[in-house]
Amino acid sequence: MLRFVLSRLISLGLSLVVASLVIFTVIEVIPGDPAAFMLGLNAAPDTVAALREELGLSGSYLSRYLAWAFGMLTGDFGTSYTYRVPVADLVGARLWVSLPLTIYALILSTLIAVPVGVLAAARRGGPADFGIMGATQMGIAIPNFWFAMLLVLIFAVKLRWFGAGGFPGWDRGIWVSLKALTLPAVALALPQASILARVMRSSLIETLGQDYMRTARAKGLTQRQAVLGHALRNALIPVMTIIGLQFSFLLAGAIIIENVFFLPGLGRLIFQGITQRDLIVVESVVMLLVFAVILVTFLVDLAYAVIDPRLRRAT
Amino acid sequence: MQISGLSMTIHGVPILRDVSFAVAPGEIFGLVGESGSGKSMTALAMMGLLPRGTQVSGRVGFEGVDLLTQGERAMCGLRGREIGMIFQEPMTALNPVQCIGDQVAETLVVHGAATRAAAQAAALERLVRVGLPPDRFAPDRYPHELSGGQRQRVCIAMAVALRPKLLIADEPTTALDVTTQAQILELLRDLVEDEGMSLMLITHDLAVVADMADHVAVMRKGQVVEAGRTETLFRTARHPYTRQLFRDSGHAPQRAARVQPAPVLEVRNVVRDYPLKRIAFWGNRPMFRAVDDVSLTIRSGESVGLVGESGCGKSTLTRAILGLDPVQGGTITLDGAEVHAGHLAGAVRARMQVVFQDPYGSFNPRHKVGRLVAEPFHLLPTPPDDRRARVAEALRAVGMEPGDQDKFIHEFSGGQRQRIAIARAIVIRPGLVILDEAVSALDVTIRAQVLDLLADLQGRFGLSYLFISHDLSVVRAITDRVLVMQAGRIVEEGRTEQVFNSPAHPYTQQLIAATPRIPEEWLAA
Amino acid sequence: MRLPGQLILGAVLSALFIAAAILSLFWTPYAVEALEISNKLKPPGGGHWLGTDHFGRDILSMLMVGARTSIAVAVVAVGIGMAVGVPLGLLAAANRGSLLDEVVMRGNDLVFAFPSLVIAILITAVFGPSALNAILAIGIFNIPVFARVTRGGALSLWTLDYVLAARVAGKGKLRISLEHILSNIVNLLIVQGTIQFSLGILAEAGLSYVGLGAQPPLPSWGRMLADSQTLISLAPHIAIFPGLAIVLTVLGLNLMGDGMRDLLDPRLRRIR
Amino acid sequence: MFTRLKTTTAALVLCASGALAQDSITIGMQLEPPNLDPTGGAAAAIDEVVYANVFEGLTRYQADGSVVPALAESWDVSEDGTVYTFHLRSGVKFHDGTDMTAEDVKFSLDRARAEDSTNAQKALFKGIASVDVVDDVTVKVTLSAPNGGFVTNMAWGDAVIVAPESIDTAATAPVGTGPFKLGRWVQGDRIELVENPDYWGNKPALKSATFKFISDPTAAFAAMMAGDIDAFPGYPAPETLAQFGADPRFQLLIGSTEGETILAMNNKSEKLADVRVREAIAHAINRQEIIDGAMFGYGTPIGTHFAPHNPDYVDLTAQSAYDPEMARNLLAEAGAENLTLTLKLPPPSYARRGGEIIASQLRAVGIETEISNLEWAQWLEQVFKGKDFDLSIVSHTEPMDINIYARPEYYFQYENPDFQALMTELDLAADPAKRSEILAAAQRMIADDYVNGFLFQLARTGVADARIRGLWPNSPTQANDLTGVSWAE
Repeated sequence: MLRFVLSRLISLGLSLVVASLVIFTVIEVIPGDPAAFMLGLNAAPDTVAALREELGLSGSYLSRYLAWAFGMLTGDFGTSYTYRVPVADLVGARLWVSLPLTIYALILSTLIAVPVGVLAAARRGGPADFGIMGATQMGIAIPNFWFAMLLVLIFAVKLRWFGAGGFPGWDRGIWVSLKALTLPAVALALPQASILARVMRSSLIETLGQDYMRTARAKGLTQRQAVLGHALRNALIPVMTIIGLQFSFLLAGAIIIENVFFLPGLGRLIFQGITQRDLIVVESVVMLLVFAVILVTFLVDLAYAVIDPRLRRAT
Repeated sequence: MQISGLSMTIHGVPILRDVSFAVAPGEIFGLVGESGSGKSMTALAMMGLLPRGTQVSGRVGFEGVDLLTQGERAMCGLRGREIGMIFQEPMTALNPVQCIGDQVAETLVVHGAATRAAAQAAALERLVRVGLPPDRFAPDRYPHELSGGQRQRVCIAMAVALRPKLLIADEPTTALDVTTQAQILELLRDLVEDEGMSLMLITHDLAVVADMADHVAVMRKGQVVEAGRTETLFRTARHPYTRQLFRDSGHAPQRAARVQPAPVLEVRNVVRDYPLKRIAFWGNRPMFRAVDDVSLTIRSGESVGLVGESGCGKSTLTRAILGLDPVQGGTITLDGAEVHAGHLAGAVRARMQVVFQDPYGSFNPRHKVGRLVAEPFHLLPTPPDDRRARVAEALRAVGMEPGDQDKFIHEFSGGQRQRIAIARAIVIRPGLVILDEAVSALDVTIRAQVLDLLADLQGRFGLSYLFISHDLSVVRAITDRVLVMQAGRIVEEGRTEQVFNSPAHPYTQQLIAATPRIPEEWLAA
Repeated sequence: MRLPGQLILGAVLSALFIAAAILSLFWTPYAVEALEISNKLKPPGGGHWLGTDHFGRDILSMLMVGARTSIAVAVVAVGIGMAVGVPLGLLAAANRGSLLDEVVMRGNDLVFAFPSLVIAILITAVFGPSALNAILAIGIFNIPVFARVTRGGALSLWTLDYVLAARVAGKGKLRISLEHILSNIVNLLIVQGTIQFSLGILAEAGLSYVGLGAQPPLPSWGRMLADSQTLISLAPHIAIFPGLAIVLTVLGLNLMGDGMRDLLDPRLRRIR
Repeated sequence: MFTRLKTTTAALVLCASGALAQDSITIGMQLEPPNLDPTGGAAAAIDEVVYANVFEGLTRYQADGSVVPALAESWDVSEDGTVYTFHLRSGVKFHDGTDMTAEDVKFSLDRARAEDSTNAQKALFKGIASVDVVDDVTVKVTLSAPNGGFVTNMAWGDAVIVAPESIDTAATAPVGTGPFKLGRWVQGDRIELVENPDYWGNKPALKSATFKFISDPTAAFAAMMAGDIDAFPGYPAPETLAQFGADPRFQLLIGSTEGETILAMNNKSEKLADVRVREAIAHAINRQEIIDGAMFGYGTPIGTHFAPHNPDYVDLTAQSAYDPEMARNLLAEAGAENLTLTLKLPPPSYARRGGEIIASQLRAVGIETEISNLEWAQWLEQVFKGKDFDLSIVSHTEPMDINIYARPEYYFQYENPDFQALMTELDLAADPAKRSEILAAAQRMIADDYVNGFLFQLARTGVADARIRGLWPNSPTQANDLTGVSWAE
């Protein structure tokens, strides 16, 4: 197990190095001078030059890459061009929105998807299955920004049960904050739950066809006991992969939803960073997200070992 | 257990017709038949575990109750408690994520026979009974940590945990090696004796039935064609099908071997190592020696058998001979040319061809038979102009129609496919054909036909065969010489009759002893 | 039987969508470039079946031409994914465990690790927003999908005896990959292609929604939605119809993909 | 006496309860300021938060656009118009408790005009030759040449007085002299201002204010409707204003901005160098259609680069009236049929929507356009800096910025020595009548040269809770001055 973890950690490190190079290079070729952007239409050229110097934008590619990479290793993500505060502080603050939102959406989608998927698999071919599969197809087909808009229109503008968006901050109370995150979480969770329910269903159906299910039935277990006792745990293995993928997707992919609900999350930080050419924020946050994804994948692999004893030995 | 007039259709397709037989208390009842004869369906009907869309009529009497009329709840109470069942594939019959102790204990818990703690203790006792003592096989082990035979033991422990009155064993040893098979059968026999239960043994292997069963029923196409006491049935065999079955199971083709002294294939001190998965990221990868210093010679026109249990290195050796994998030591010479993996000249490669075990995986389903059979022409420097004619000739040689070239492979049965595979092997007239378990997946009657065909082709084309199999009876029937392989090494070599009649190496002796056989005198009649 | 029903519904919806796109090449009820400000936000009915948008353009015409945009983006994006991903997957599978395989797979993981929308935004930041760059962004993320599917399908095929037979017949890895592997994973690729196609339409809509997809005056469903967002309570039809177009098209393609998978898979299993 | 006391108490109670209920406001803004230092950043959003609220200059704008004394109580101008002596208010304290003195003024002005200054409006300080401290409350500013607009220049947000000791952290922790100080900044979400108890002037009615950043027009609409926001002065979705207007919960704040929205033309572009082509384009444009289609009716047509609410404005719209026939003739005359032009559009909806409309109008006279939508950064790079464009649409929001036409390197590349001479003359002129005359001439000159297509004056379209009083309807400078804002009973 330790060896498994170690070798995975090494490849994780390599991936991060490659990722950082890719990110830095892409950011490097983005046209648009941050200094010129910040100073606006009437700025004099010498002003722009002065600002470039101040921001540390002059210097060779390699030296700036190394400075950035080693800075990150020591937890120094640099200073935002536009906000003039440490990127780490910005990210830290945003993480408190994005992370809870992601977890909220993930819990929602899992809570919906697993029972629904199990029901569909158990009633395979029946009207319940048909209905659930139809609903999940719709769930996948609906663009989430569109769904989010409809939610706002109904629950915020018409019914006024929720705010239209924004985030008050955790210091204003947990319930208030959770309430503010509810509509975005629902909007994010719907397509995810649909995908997850489908995976749950097909995974369970496949498991139901396994020989050991027949064995369990031959032992005298009822269908229900066999499903809950034997099939579910095996069927959860592919479901976990999807949950892991969804975590990373939600963490980074909520940009549009964050825009619709004007939430100060990581996705919007990136989006804003790109439009304002606050490139140091962009590269650091993208790097962080990639790191998160790789880390989550790693954790999912470890979780596999917990669920599936076949992987526990030094694979 | 009394079955009478059992008929079954699945989605309107008839599967069983009027099946009747009885299993007496304390006896072993054999149900024999070729694949698709309805054996397993009969067993599942008895358990009430039929797939959806099944229509059943007739009666499955168990202690005076018709199981077909029982509700699901009642059947759940019966299954595992009164009737236990084990299946063919021990590799997949166990839940991979639950430890074996729990899986055995579950039988007890489900039926409310014991509390969880007591069930664990009882499970331990049952595991000991099936030969898995806790000091060597802790009950918190997982199925993947056990070998196939050990897993089948766990399955048996699960099935007999509550000492059912009847145990149904559906091909319990088909997936196992012959020595393991002997042990499992031994265990089943012991259980029947000790626990006083009945055993219904479903198998395609007549020898196993002859060895084990008190009574036998022979099934064919969903019907019982003949039933009776085992010895009587074997000796008298009234029904033509039964008779043919018996004849084919021990079939030895007529062979007119004309062995030339010149060697076709010479394998000298071949060593083949496999790198295992890296233990540590930085260390060297450990090696596994799959083939260890193996030498063998096949002369022109000769049939050489290579026997051994799974994992002994047979297939690895085959791949090395075919030039698919590199060897780490020794030489392989084919018709005087050395075989090197990777850059083997077509002309050399054209001298040998291969026939695989699985008639279903051997062909690209997208191509027509003509193209499939013609594939080895690739080895010739210039593809022949008369491709179609030569393919047709090869097809005719294996008893197929030349017109079959324009069909797709899924239009053929398993036996026909194996003929097509042989046609592909001989189409460029190789000197050596490697038959890698080539008849193992076939039913006995088909197998007999294919063996005849092989013998015939050998005579006509002067082929040499390397016949690789785990099935000793087949090897015995068709080879001149035999090599016994164990753990990567050849442990015994000699003329076939000699090795089989007076094996010298203990492993060979063990193998031969473990092979179930129909007593010769039974078939003499 | 449910399967054909699903397949038929999916095929009908998809066909409708493709037909609208093709028809738009020759005829639309109104010209999509023609603005008629005085005629803006007309509800459905009268001369305009689906009403007009905030510039007085005919929504039906815009949807028809928008279908063309969606198809073009999705087709090329899937094409890029296949053209690069499939050979990579075949190569990786043919050289299983080799350095190449390792590089391809790790590379795949790496691409997956990048947040796709962010990369799409970065790409458009580098090259400027346009339908072409949207295609590129979507296409890049299709590459690992196809590479993975191809490799997975190919690996299981490489263990089959007929591949061994082909090797015994002296065929090289490349030839075997083309002759035996590719033809047998076509089913998988078609199904995956359908799914990626519908995802491509969704992705294009998402990118256009944030202003990074097709540029005006070329109509695009995502941009129609984005343009109409603030008007949704004033003139719901201009937001509802493009939304429905996306939902129904994606639904149709997904149903078709699923239906095909159900149809093709059992046969695949039987053959194996 | 007794009754008087009673009423006072009642008034006090009333005030107190009113104050308890409504002494804070949440204001929506489309863009978040990147930092809070108006002297070091160009973004309009900075001023929209801090101008008059956190920072003050020597002078300041009022809602009607007039300039009045702020930190300078009064000033004297020397005969020749080159020496300004500012008399500062005494007893003014910065938020950090230090006194605001003449030293601080000298520091602020010197910092802004320094060589390495990053002040975005350095031109405002261009004419300053020296700044001298006379005493604690008196500063003497010497100009190298007379400048009639100098006092107005000092009212800009870029010319506010900052505390020298706070400069290093000015971007995130602004220290000014205004009635509000920074409470908290949740980056990406909101800025909270709280009352400055030591404010020198009249205390505003509000005790705190929150600026909330909502860039998406849809989200802005929803937030307004849902009551999350009390006022959205620069409301980004004019198409929904009608809905707010019909709802008694809201009031509309429609005014004018300093934003001249123009169809910028690259005068050095091969295709547009011919004035007849530019004239043709000007006649091809239907301003009203653009205002209706892109701004939903909000906006005033302009015929030159000048704000219509300015007393010196000359209405020249007739000179470039919508006349497609004439446009086609002019194009034919210039031999510019089958013209294809690039049209590069920045993000605001006036540009994106207006661009589509203009494209269609130009198509009607036979000019094809290739639209590309750019982010601001790309627009700055390609259009503003690179001058790689034919047409663009942008709103010039700085007040009194007609002088950009005197800069030949400016992105639309208008080079006319006569105009440059006019501007020099303007700088030197102190006499109001003379200035009016010069400005009128300048307006005519750029209209005659059809430098750009002059579209409309950007309207200030705001929405607010119906009970709010005192928000600026117009925006003479970019600001959300909260000093006069209160809630109605």
